[in-house]
Amino acid sequence: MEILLVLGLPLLGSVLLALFGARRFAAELNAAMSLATLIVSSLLVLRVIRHGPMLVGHEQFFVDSFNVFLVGLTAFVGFTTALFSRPYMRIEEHLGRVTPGRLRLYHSMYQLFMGAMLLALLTNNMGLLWVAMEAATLSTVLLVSLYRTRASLEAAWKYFILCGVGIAQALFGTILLYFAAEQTLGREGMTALLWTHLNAVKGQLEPRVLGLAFVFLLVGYGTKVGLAPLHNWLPDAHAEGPTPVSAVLSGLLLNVALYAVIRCKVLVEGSVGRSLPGHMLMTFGLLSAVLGAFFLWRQRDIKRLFGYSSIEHMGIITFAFGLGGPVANFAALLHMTVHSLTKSSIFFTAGHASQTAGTQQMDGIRGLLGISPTIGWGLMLGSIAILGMPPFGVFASEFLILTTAMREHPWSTPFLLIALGVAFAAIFSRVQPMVFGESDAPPLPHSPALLPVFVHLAMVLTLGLYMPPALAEWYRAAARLIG
Amino acid sequence: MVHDLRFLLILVTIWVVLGLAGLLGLHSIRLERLLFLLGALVAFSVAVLAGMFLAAGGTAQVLVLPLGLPDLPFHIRLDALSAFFLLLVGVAGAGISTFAAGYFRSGEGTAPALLGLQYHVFLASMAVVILADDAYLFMVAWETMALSSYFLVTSQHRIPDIRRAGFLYLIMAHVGAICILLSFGVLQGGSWQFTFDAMRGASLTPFWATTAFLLALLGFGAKAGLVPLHVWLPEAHPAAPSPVSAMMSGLMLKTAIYGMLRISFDLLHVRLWWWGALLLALGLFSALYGAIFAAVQTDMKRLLAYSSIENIGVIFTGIGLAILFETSGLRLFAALAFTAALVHALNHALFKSLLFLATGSVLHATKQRSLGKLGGLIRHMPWVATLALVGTLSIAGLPPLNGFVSEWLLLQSFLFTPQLPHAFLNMLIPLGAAALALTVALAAYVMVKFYGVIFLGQPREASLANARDANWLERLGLGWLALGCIVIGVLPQLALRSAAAVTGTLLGESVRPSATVWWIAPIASGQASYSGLILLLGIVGVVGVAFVLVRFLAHGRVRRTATWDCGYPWQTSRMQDTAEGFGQPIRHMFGGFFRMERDLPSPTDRAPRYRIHIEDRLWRGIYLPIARGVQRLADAIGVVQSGRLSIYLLYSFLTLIALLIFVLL
Amino acid sequence: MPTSHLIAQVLNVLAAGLLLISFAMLSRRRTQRLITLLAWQGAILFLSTCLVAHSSGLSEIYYSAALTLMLKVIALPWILHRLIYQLGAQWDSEPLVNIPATMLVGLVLVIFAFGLAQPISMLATTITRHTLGIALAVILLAFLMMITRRKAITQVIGFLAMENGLFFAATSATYGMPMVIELGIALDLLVGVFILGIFFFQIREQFDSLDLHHLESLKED
Amino acid sequence: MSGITFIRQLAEVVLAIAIAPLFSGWIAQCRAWLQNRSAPPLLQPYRMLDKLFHKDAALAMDASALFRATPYVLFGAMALAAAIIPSLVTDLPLARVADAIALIGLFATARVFQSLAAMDIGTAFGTMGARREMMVGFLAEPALLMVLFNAFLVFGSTALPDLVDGYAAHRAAVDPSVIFAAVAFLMVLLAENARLPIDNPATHLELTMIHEAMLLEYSARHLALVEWASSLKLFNYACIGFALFLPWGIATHGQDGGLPLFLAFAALIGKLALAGAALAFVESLSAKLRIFRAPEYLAMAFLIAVLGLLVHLLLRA
Repeated sequence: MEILLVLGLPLLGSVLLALFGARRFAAELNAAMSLATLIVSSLLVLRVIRHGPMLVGHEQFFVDSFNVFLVGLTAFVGFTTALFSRPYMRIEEHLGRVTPGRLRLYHSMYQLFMGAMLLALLTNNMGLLWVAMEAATLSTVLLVSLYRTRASLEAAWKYFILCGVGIAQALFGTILLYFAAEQTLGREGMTALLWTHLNAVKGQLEPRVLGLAFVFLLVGYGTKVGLAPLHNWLPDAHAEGPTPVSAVLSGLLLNVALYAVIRCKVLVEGSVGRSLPGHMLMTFGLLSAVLGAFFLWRQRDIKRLFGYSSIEHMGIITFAFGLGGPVANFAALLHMTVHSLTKSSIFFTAGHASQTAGTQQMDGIRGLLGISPTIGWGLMLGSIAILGMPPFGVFASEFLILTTAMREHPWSTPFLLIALGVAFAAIFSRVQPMVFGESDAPPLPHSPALLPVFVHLAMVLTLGLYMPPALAEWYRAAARLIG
Repeated sequence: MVHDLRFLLILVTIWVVLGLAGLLGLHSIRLERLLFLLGALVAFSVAVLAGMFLAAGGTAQVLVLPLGLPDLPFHIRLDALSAFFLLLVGVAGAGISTFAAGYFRSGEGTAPALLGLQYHVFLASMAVVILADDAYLFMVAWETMALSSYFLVTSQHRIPDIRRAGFLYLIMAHVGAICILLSFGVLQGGSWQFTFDAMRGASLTPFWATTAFLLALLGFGAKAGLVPLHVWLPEAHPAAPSPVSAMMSGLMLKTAIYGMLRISFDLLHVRLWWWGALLLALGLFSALYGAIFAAVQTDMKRLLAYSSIENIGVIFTGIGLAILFETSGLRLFAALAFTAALVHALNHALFKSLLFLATGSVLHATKQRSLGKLGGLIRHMPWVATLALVGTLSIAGLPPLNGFVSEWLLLQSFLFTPQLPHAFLNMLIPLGAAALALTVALAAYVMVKFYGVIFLGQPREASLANARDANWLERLGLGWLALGCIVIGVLPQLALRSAAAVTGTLLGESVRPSATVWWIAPIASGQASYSGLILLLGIVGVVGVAFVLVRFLAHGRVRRTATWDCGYPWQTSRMQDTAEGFGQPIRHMFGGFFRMERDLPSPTDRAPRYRIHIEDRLWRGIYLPIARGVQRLADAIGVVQSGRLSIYLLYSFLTLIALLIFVLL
Repeated sequence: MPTSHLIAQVLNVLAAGLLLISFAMLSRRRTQRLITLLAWQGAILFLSTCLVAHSSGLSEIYYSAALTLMLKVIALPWILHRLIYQLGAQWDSEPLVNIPATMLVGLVLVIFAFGLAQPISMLATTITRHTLGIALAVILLAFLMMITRRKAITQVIGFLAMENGLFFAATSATYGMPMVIELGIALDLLVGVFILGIFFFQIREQFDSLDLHHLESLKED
Repeated sequence: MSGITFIRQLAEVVLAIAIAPLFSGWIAQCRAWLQNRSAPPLLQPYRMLDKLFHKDAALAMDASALFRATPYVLFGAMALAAAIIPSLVTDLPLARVADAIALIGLFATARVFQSLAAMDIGTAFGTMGARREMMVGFLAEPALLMVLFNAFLVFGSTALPDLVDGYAAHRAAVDPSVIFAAVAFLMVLLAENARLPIDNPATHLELTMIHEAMLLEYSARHLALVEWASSLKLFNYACIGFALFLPWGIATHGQDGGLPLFLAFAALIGKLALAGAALAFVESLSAKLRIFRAPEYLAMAFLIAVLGLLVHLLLRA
């Protein structure tokens, strides 16, 4: 029941907004629909916590503690982003960067995107998962190109082609998976694509096929995760799209893509053993972390900067999943959570910052504390959090990841050390002058809504100092599932 | 009986609460004053508790808080070592907070409420660092400490140099923190327990132990300002408001010492003798380096910052000796060196904070930081001058004040190094003692320069004439610290007894605190001994007698006349010897250390000007190359993002092929 | 049984044709010609799907065959033709660098694909198992084509060719995916092409050309 | 402490204070003889002190309290040092107050006070003198420490009474390293007491002087105290030297009673006479060094001391 609502509400919302998206109350409607989704999905979460995993709709939908926590996270960030986008898009409209018609597209696509992601999370069918991912891609392509500027078109085009090709690889991987499953499960009632069934028989699946399948799936979904060297679409898309979209892209979409990869990893591990997928993930992770850090060093555009930082963090998370084991998986899940909370809040503040300064070029943004302390402190605290300074939660996960790596794969720690150090120097040396110093920019036409920012940061802070036992238990369960 | 620990926790929380309470009145300076005073009170009670705990013998107390990571709740532990450092923090903190209550004015950079918040969080985090008993809580407190102090340093963030200093400070702190983290990662040794207890239990091979030790050395050395990791220190300390400089230099550096001791003497069981040699060498080098650079500074706060590097070096020398002795089984001497290090840490906390605070008062009174524009303040600020004199004499290592005690102890422990069973080493280390002596004497040189140029002589600027003395709160703070210097100097037994509890628990051996109440004889009564008390009484007595006799036999008539001008009546106060002049012999003798650029006026100049700029060779030698390297690498990597879609597709294609081949093989 | 054997033979022939067309696509310069080739690919897919349906006797494969016919043979090529007419791009062609080299690379890819597919297709029970390698080859060739092309439309064509390869793989290796999935895939494909259509116009009005070298401003410099 | 020891202590201090100027006078006389000048009378220093004590003190306008207190501090420090150093007898109640290292510290205190006082008025010469004095100080200290290190290695203590008793215990054993140490100590003594070749006590040539430059502003009783203190300092150094290298005759533990005391007194006078003559001789032979040659001179002293140390370690091993 909840599941139906969770999936239905966003679709309904997108339809409604496709009709009334241009109206005055569209933004509020958007927020309201997201709120509804949030409520329903939290009901779902509660239910799963109480009764454990559930399998519904002819086994087409499957909820366990791994994806339900992502569902909750997605719905929550979706809601806060909707809250943020209300004043933000107003200001954009006021600045004449978007027309009401575009706003209609924006709102409806926003809901569609949320729907697609939730579907990708909830479905039990690997094929459906693929379809949902593709749908998410398509909807975000339109969102990225919202401004219809040369740059945004270029970004959208690259995004489309790269992710399209990637997703095609994923499809081939899925086909191979199906092919392998057929050998054992047969094709009665097309159960051969259901993750639960595959998971049940993963021991008997043909390792050679699954090895190949994993390669294609990894390249495919990895493109959407933004793993180097498949990451090239990510900074452009983050920089050129409207800020709320950047927020959900790096806050949610990357997580969902990574979720897909991990689901596949679980299956593959069952048949080919740990080392192959583990090493692939670790290599990708380290490469992304280091490359991302060095890219950070040379950024001038604020949103691009944080786009690359997303690459770096996705790398760290992937690395952690590659390490495997209860501690590392726990850390990775925690890092997914805090990263999406922190990063989205950073994008909120970054968006308002560039609006106040009238440019996304960081040289043009100065003295935010002087203009609006909330924006200034938001950006400062957010960056500090994302850089893994305690007592923020990002540190908690990095603590676990680093210490685990130090014992299990000491060779990898120098790379992580370099990545973290360079990233710190790069981001902080850019953020400090933006927040501090003098400025003479005028205040914004509409008052920015920074409540979400501080809510997110407060949550991250809490996670760094105290984790509710329920949440911890939940993470542990998820970590166990991933194995 | 755990309530010492409970009390301490409560006190720490009170600090945080005080900080938050300030937010009630964002700009009311009155409220902040009150809060700072309360903070001082809390610090004082922390000191008292810690002292009582040490006096009681220091049996460890443990507590687990329902916070932190799910599998890793916050553990806290109070044992002799942590109690000693808490004592340090409390005593010095009380003075600094009192001073701060009188110091901060509104309208200087950050709003007073935020300052108060950051200040008290800084204090609390230091206390937690010392109390922490698991890696996670330790790291959290450690980084919180760095962060809050960073914000305090950049409280006047409109000045670009201050921003630069803050950035340098934070990056060094963060990289250091990562090293410490990795060190913990080694220490937990496969048992996925991050509590210090588990680490004490873990058994490490010498290789891993060395890795842990070196990582810790990197991390804590960066925080303590050990050469060559010191570059942030002379930038950040002057940039901060004076009470903050005092806290950073007096207290924060000591937390690094604490961490070093905790890891190398408590958590690690394996210890190799060459660790000690390494620390010894690094420490002596830092000490000499700091002293030499301090001697040529012209900014009073930079001078003090470099002198901090020197003192940290002295402390590390002590630790190194302790490790050397301990690994050779000479426990008593190890205890002696250890004690010297601890006591010197305590002393440095006292006199360095005192001096930084004094510079704060001077800064407020004159708006001048450059030694070239000060002078003669003893006439306008008698209070500050007198109390600063105490600090100056202490830091110069002169009896009967406290600085001498620790240096004496350290030299005493050096005397036993020939008993070390390492050929060459036991012949080399005496030279180390010589280097130490040189450093100590250099410190005296530096401090004479410091005090003489600021407080003595003629005022070098007309504006100095209307400098006002510190207000009563500031005097109180300064006085408290000065009192501390005198008490420890005169009754070193107190410090020794506290340290004895520490060495007793960590080394199983400790120096004899005192033969009698009169004097200390750490190794054996009848051996080398020292009594600050009698020295003080003696000098005072003789001076008194001499004074009375002179007055009695001769007379006390005084005629005030003009200064003798050597027959050149046009002397002005600008013709006094300057700070640069005072540093000149050092520049001449240790020229190799510096990177100097100076333009000397030619005799024919109409308006001759003399400018000298002195730089740290290590900065250009180590740090700039690193930065350039990263930049180059980043540029090289940037090429990857070429902007051409087909290239990107090619990447994906090649990745795919590569992975497929990888799978095939 | 002989008929199935015969069918297998025919299927292999069709597969070979598919491969041939892919190579042809690699070397064609004219956009229009490419679209035609795409349509041919679709046609071959349709035929092969019908054959598979017939031999396996699974009715739903007929549906997917019909889907193929509608989508890949009729709809998409038609849309593309309309597009290039409206964009006035029907006559334009693009210079290709060093076709022989491309061909050679393609050849290597084919060998690689076969080598990769060899052990797997042994496992397959379907009569079409040998064609899996060819499907993979088609996919990789389409990938190669996308890399070598410099125009938006031709890249899209490459993309669609890749879809074809995928579809072929699905049918040949596994008698096709479950219906739901195929519908979803087809839908996504259609929507994607529509979006692309919109894009073409926008790109054209922004850059008044569909050359990709206009779309190279976002980079690290 | 019992009465007799207390009296003994007091006697020693008084004696030191009394004969310190005589010692400097004696050195001056010897120098005069060696340079064929007509020597000043032996009691000249006392006459000068007396004269100074009865003059009116002329203070610069803005001399601070520090400036006025310093002469007393100097005098006090030196007198206390004299009380600690066993010049006649070893078991003094105050002897345990400070070992040799602490004594160096005490001298350092005096030096710092003197330099600060010199900077107080703010004349160019005062500061220059202070700077040079401190410089000589930090150069001399390592050498001096090495000397004491050596003594410690030989006798296992840095407390002067122990050293003397140690000699008394096995007086035959004269370690070769001691000779090196003695030379180094002599060089340091010359430097620390503003004698040639580092400083010339007899000159007032402004650009070369160190010690005198710091006293320029002092007059009358202040000057008297400072001069007295410096002669006490010289005396103390001499006594340290005796305790370290020629402790013969000093009454060790248990040897109380009249005769040993008298012998010790006689020995002291004799040693002082010889030492004064020797000092004068050395000074007359040596020429004043440029100020920046001072490091080389003291480095030499340091080197010699270290050589002594190494020799000892080698022979012991």
